[in-house]
Amino acid sequence: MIQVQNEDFDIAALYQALRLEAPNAGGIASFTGLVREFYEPQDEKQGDAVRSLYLEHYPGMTEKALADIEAQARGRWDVLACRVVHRVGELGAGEQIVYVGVASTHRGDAFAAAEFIMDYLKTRAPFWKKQRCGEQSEWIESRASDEQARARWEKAP
Amino acid sequence: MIQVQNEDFDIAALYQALRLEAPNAGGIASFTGLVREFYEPQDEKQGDAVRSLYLEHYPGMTEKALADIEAQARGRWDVLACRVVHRVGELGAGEQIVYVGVASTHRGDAFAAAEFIMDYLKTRAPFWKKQRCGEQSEWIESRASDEQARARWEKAP
Amino acid sequence: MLTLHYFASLRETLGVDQETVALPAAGISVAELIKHVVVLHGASREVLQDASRVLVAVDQTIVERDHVLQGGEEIAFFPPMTGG
Amino acid sequence: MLTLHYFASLRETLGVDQETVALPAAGISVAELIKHVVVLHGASREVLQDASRVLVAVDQTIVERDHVLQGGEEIAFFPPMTGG
Repeated sequence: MIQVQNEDFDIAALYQALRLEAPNAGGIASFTGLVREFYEPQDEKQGDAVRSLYLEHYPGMTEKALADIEAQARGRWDVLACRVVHRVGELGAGEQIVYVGVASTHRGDAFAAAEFIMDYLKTRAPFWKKQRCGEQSEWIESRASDEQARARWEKAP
Repeated sequence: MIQVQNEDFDIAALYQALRLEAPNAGGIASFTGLVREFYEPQDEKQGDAVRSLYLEHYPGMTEKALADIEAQARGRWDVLACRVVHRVGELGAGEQIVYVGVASTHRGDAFAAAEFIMDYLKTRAPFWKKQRCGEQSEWIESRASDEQARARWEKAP
Repeated sequence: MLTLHYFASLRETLGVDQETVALPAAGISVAELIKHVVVLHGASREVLQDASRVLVAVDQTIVERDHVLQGGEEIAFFPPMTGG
Repeated sequence: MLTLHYFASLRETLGVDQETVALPAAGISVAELIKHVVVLHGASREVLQDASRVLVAVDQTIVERDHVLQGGEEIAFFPPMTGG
């Protein structure tokens, strides 16, 4: 199940929904992405202003891309239940951005499917982050390491 | 931080503790192990009795082994904060057994450290499960797949 | 007609989020469409030709520059994604 | 003296969770201790010799059968772990 929303989300409610939907799960792996409180070293010139993020997306395509990523994960691993929530709009420092939770019979499948979904979501779902630092704001550049993280799943069995 | 206890645990409280301890985390990966509601195919002969588990451990060594596993994970990956909770004693079907949560700057590190801790915990921390099915009860046999899951970390960079 | 959408930094650079163009001819490729759009809407659109920095989606699916258009599609241009 | 602890299926099979034995000699190995325990406490303890099914911890750290004992250690015998 996929949700794209501005509102914050409750990981406990998402987790309980996975338990209810998959009563025979052996485990649930999850990941939550957060807006960092402090800057990367290269941002230090911008002083100690609290960072916030603006998240833009492509309505319609976003849901399609996420559904496709979830379907790929279900095709590769034993996925009993799955939840993906991604926020858009203005997010403050320390806020939650994204949740991925996967319930599976086996923990290896739960971990792999959750990490696969995150790695594809980062590079294949149409979200873009703009970082605000005090008066300045700039679009965040995509990172080669994210594309590498995604590409390694093409080789894996 | 490591806890071994009979009482159930609250994943939302554990997650919030990780967020507080690591305000600059980019993400938190977690895994919860659950007592399955239904039987494996090979158990079907035992009918539809609800399964429960009895978890025995080796007090003292358990905490030492888990602390050592956490220290290994901290040595290999960027771990900003970590929580491990493992329950012992009688657990009913569907109940939570174990929680591992890792906050990191990078999601790849959070996933790897959490899965590493689970794979070592399964094979190197002194816990033993006894399965009760109605009148019968038997000690669960260790699985070669768990040892294989652990051994692959010896090769990884 | 084709609807063109622009997102994120590309939207801001070009100062437009959406526009419509007549399909010059059925069966043209995305690359040919881009050349057409550059002529039609000005040199600012040349940025669209940089395949390493501009992704193209047709009807909400990412395509290569040789993807063939029939008319009526929703075309979107955007930088590499940075969500999650 | 050595304190011997038995856990899980091993505890149930042997019907004992803890016992003490005098160290036969300083510098003996875990394997030699096991032989001594089998003589002292009966043939039921022979199961301890199966290194593929019985792990040994000395002072709460897993060791190999050739680990050397000095006396005063806490020794534990148990099957492969199945937690998590």
